[in-house]
Amino acid sequence: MGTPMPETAATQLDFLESMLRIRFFEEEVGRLRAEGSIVGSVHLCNGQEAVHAGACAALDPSRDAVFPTYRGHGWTLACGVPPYALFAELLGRQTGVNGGRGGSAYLTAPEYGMYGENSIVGAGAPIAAGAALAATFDGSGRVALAAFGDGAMNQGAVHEAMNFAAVRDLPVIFLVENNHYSELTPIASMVRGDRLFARASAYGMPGGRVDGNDPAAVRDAVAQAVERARGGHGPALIEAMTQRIVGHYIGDAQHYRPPGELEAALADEPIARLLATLRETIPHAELDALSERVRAEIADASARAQADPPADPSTVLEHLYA
Amino acid sequence: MGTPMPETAATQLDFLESMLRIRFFEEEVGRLRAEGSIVGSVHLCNGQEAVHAGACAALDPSRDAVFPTYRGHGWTLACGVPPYALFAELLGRQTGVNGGRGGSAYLTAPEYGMYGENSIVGAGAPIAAGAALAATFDGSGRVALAAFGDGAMNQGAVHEAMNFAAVRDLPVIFLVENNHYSELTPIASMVRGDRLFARASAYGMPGGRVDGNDPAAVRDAVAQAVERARGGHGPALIEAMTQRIVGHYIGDAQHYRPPGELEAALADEPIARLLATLRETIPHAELDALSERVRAEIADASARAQADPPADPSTVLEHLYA
Amino acid sequence: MPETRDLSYAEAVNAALARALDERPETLLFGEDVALPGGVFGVTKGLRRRFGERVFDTPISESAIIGGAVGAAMFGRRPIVEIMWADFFLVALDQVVNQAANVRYVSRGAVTAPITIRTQQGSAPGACAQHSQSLEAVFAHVPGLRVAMPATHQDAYDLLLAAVWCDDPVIVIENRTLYHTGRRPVGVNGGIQPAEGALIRRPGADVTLLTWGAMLHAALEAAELAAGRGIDAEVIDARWIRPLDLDTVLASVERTGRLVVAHEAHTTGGVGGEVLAAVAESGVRLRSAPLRVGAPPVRMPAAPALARAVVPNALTIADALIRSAAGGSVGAAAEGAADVPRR
Amino acid sequence: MPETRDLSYAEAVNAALARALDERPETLLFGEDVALPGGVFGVTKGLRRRFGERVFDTPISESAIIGGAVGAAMFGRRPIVEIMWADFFLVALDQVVNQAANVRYVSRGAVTAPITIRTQQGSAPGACAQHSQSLEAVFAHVPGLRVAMPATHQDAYDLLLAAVWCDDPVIVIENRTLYHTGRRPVGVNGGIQPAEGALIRRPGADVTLLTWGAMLHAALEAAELAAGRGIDAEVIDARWIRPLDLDTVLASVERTGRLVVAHEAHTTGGVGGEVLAAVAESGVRLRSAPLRVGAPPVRMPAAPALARAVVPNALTIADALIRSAAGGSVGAAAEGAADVPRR
Ligand SMILES: Cc1ncc(C[n+]2csc(CCOP(=O)(O)OP(=O)(O)O)c2C)c(N)n1
Ligand SMILES: Cc1ncc(C[n+]2csc(CCOP(=O)(O)OP(=O)(O)O)c2C)c(N)n1
Ligand SMILES: [Mg+2]
Ligand SMILES: [Mg+2]
Repeated sequence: MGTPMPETAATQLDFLESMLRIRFFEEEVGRLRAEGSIVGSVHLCNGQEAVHAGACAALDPSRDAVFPTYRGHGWTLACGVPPYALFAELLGRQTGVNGGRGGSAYLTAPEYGMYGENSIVGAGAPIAAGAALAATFDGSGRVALAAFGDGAMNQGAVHEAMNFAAVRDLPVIFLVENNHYSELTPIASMVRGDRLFARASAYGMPGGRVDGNDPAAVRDAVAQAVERARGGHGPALIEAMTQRIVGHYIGDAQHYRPPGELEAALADEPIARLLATLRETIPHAELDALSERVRAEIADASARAQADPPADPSTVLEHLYA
Repeated sequence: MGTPMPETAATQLDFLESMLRIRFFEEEVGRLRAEGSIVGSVHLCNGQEAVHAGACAALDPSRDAVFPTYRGHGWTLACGVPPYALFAELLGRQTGVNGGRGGSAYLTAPEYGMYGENSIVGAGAPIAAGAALAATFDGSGRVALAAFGDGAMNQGAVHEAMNFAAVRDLPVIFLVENNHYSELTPIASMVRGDRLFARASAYGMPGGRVDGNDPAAVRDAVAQAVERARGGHGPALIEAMTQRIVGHYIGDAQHYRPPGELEAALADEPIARLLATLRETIPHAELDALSERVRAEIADASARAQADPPADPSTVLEHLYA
Repeated sequence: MPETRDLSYAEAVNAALARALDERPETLLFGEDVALPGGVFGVTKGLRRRFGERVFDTPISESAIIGGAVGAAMFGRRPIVEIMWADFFLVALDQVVNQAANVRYVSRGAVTAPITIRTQQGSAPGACAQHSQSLEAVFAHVPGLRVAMPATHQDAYDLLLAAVWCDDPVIVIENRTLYHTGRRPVGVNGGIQPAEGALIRRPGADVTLLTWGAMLHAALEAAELAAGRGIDAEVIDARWIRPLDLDTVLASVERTGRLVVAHEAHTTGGVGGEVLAAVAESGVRLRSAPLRVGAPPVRMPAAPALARAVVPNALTIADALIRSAAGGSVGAAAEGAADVPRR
Repeated sequence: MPETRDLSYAEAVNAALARALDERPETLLFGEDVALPGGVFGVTKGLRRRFGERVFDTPISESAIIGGAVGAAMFGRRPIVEIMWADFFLVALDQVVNQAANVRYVSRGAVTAPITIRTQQGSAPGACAQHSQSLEAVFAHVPGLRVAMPATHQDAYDLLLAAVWCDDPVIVIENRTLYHTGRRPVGVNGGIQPAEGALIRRPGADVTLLTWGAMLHAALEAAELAAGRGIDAEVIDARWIRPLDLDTVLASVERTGRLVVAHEAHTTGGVGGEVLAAVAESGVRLRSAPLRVGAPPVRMPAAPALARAVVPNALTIADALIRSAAGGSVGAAAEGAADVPRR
């Protein structure tokens, strides 16, 4: 992939801001879930923010389409959805991006290029291939990005989507967020050979691995795949290595993680890592101010969303059919 | 795979007999279907007999289990099912291996290690993996063999079965009969890169290609995989290259085959090829006698089956539940 | 310009596809063997040649086919895909139920999935248990889907076009035993119908006989057989299984006071149950117990002698009509109900 | 030795699994996260430690899980597998319907597939449309399958063991909202029950209220509410959806003359329809039109305020009981039928 250019401070600060927005959002969600304001199963993405911030920096929000999973708050924010509308959705408010119909695990925000979380493991991959298929007819130049976990690589639909995309040269990127676990089970025990990206060759498409805790590295890998795809050269598989530094769902005690693993992950998590770099060149006060600004933005968004009325049951039967 | 030992004449005659039995059987089925004695969709395996004869020669009929597809008459005969019982099944007779319940495309003969055709593309692969799973608990040393076509490689269930088998070291062999077509569509247009066996590496299992028109080569490849599997070293993927020299189903006019292809296939089909070799060393009269004996066996089996009574509708509701 | 052409059922489907591809540039047609080979039943013949890359063959990957259609539809395409046999839906039902059916509802109409999935189903002599099922009840239970079952040459044309024009995900269930049953006059190029509505195929005064799909032809035959016994059956073709046109059924039952529902699917849990339930709920007073005619609890056997014993036909339907007409007021034990072992 | 233990619903399932693994060496237990982690709901905790390699985790590959179970069962194992949510069956329904259900029938008993598939389903606050469906009607339409829906702690134990001991493929549909609702006395180590049979949970004279699964608790509450209005409802817990114990239902309806069926699944095409149909076919004379209570045609919304508006509860069931009791003889229009938009 060549030697990466040194990043400008502005870019790095953009990454930092984007990742902080996600992190603070997730922390607030954790709080709201703990106090019972948000209910149901919630999957936070803490530790994986560099994937979302990096990948979205390589996409064109005016035409590209992202298809994440239930662990999709980070993707949703990185696509540009206002935290307020996302909080409102998670809180089941009428003002949520889907008026409360989607919830944490199945929301969609097409105006922002976020074409839907998916709570069925792997199911977004064929749909993203379909979005790419449309692009081969509509002249939009759209690239679709399907994001899913390491565990999803063992789901039949993902296999079918990859072969289908490869054989039709569809402009779609399959991005595996390898956080080493599928729910409570290590991916290493569910595959023989853990180089998931190497499966790309089975489909005759390029595959590669990238440091998923480095937003610039993710951006570059995705940008390269986007260029290929937009040029009509078909799909690619990118495996972004990362760690979630929280449970699979809120409440998961993570007993299955070996001692020391979480500590190591925390030492290498993308925000701490980027902050450490930036502190070498940028005044700490500036970084602190950025952080405070984002924190305040999130607090304000949460407060506003909480003040909104619950979803209106009188509308519940609408929009089932055209 | 080392240099193969020269085959003894006896072995080669066994292969010839086994392949002729299948060929004559299929020809008779074609006749019965044309005259309307057999009804429905029938998938003949003419041209692919070396795969069945070769593979079954490497299996232990007392404990191994074969899971073929709707194109399964060859496998059924190679497993040792009497042609009479198979004809009766295809003819919908009470005396058929399944009393007419299975028919041409979904019959089963467990007493012969033939654990069922499958008319859902790829669906036999997970079931074969399950048979192998049982072997890891029951001390039988059983190996399961799932046979399916080139097109089945793009079905999600096959992907899941291969990964499942690989990660659990299951004694199962995935045998692709690559006859270059999936129904009426060339496999070459449905995958990027047509080395299907190379997909094995995605699952961390060995994969290889073999001349599917050479029964000894198929036997050796399967024997090697059987040895590995029985030794607890897990599954393997074998791609046997062959051609069907008939339509996908009876009545398929094969307009989709490029000019010359069928002629080339006929020149290389396994029986013609083996006969040419054997004619160099074995008296023609002996070969002719063998051929006539098998032909008579088939004619007799067909006649007997046709004379049997149709399946008895008074039993039709039985055996749905225990 | 509306005109009439002599077409087989398969040709009527082909004509509808050609019209859709012609009039709506956003349509796509894909599936296994549908393009270059023209379909395993010859239904899509010539469309690839005529419409080029918008018609293409796919790998044997039903999840990719349906999921690909859903994704393409979200971006303005109008995919028409084929699942070769209804039985094969079962490897990819997620993409229909958990995906296509949800798109519009969850987004409140911001994204939609106007896909048409053509399939065919049912029993035919020699077909095995994995190629014989009638699965409309599975789809009919899913809010967000529409389900059509064209029984006639004309409906093979009309219902398919209604499906393609409709902005909802629609499953059109054809029947392979009808594809090549000879040519009939089919009105083409007329207006596009709404994606709903039953039709009375034979007016009658004594018993309402509701049916759909290929079973319509057995039902019409049964009505003639019953007529020979002085029973005048009204035969209604549901045409759309979801939404089910209960108004037409209820209006008929109100007139006849008797109801028989016949379908090829298994009786237990079949759509016939939905109809009997809706009629019971409506409070319409029946003069005899309603009856269902469907397949008993078996897997479909391949041998014709066996399949014949379990697939409903004109005789079993006529028998139900006769029993229905002979039955006393509700309250008398209906003999029919005991015929089929229930599991 | 029969004994009584204080167990939660989840612990009752766990106890049944432990007994099966203990008494039947041919049992296997596998699925996603069931072994080392002890299950995402903690239901299978401790079983891996106790039974070793017979309990193992699988990749996220539902077709491999169910297909693997079918194959292993054909060779004498007795696999108990988990599909974490009923919604996830839809990626692998082929292995249930086209495979497991056919094995015994086609081979005339020469091969069998005695598998037990545990799953759980239903709506819970915040759960999305892909994690909320009640799909029993899909399974209930498939000859060759048995389907259990344990509603009580005791049945969580008993029905699961009946399933494992049964030589047919059985789907046991639990409910995650019941798993951790406190401990109750559960009789363990008693005899294994047959895999069928409803139970009258509350005898009553005025209306028969049939229900199953978690909805039983709302139904019992509804019966109390109705009792306050002088209506004495008989609450029947179906327990087994296939085979459905119609004898018990018919005997009750003959006594009460009124029928309400309540389930969480969508009304249209749901199992309630089957029940109303079977009762109508039976010719039992009803004193008012039968009623169904189920979910209206929507996808399940995540927001609690929305979900509450569409999931049946004690109040909507009580309302149906009151309407049923108030209804005149059949023939009077039943108001209830108009409540739910029909598609
Ligand atoms: C088809 C299907 N099977 C199982 C599940 C339950 N499930 C939800 S998340 C998950 C683990 C997914 O792991 P991975 O793909 O690595 O993604 P991660 O959660 O780590 O982001 C499972 C098994 C599901 N939602 N869909
Ligand atoms: C899941 C599924 N999809 C589609 C079909 C229809 N179908 C039957 S055979 C076949 C082609 C299979 O090709 P291949 O795997 O190469 O096997 P071959 O017929 O060449 O032996 C197809 C598409 C099916 N039976 N099952
Ligand atoms: Mg993961
Ligand atoms: Mg092939």
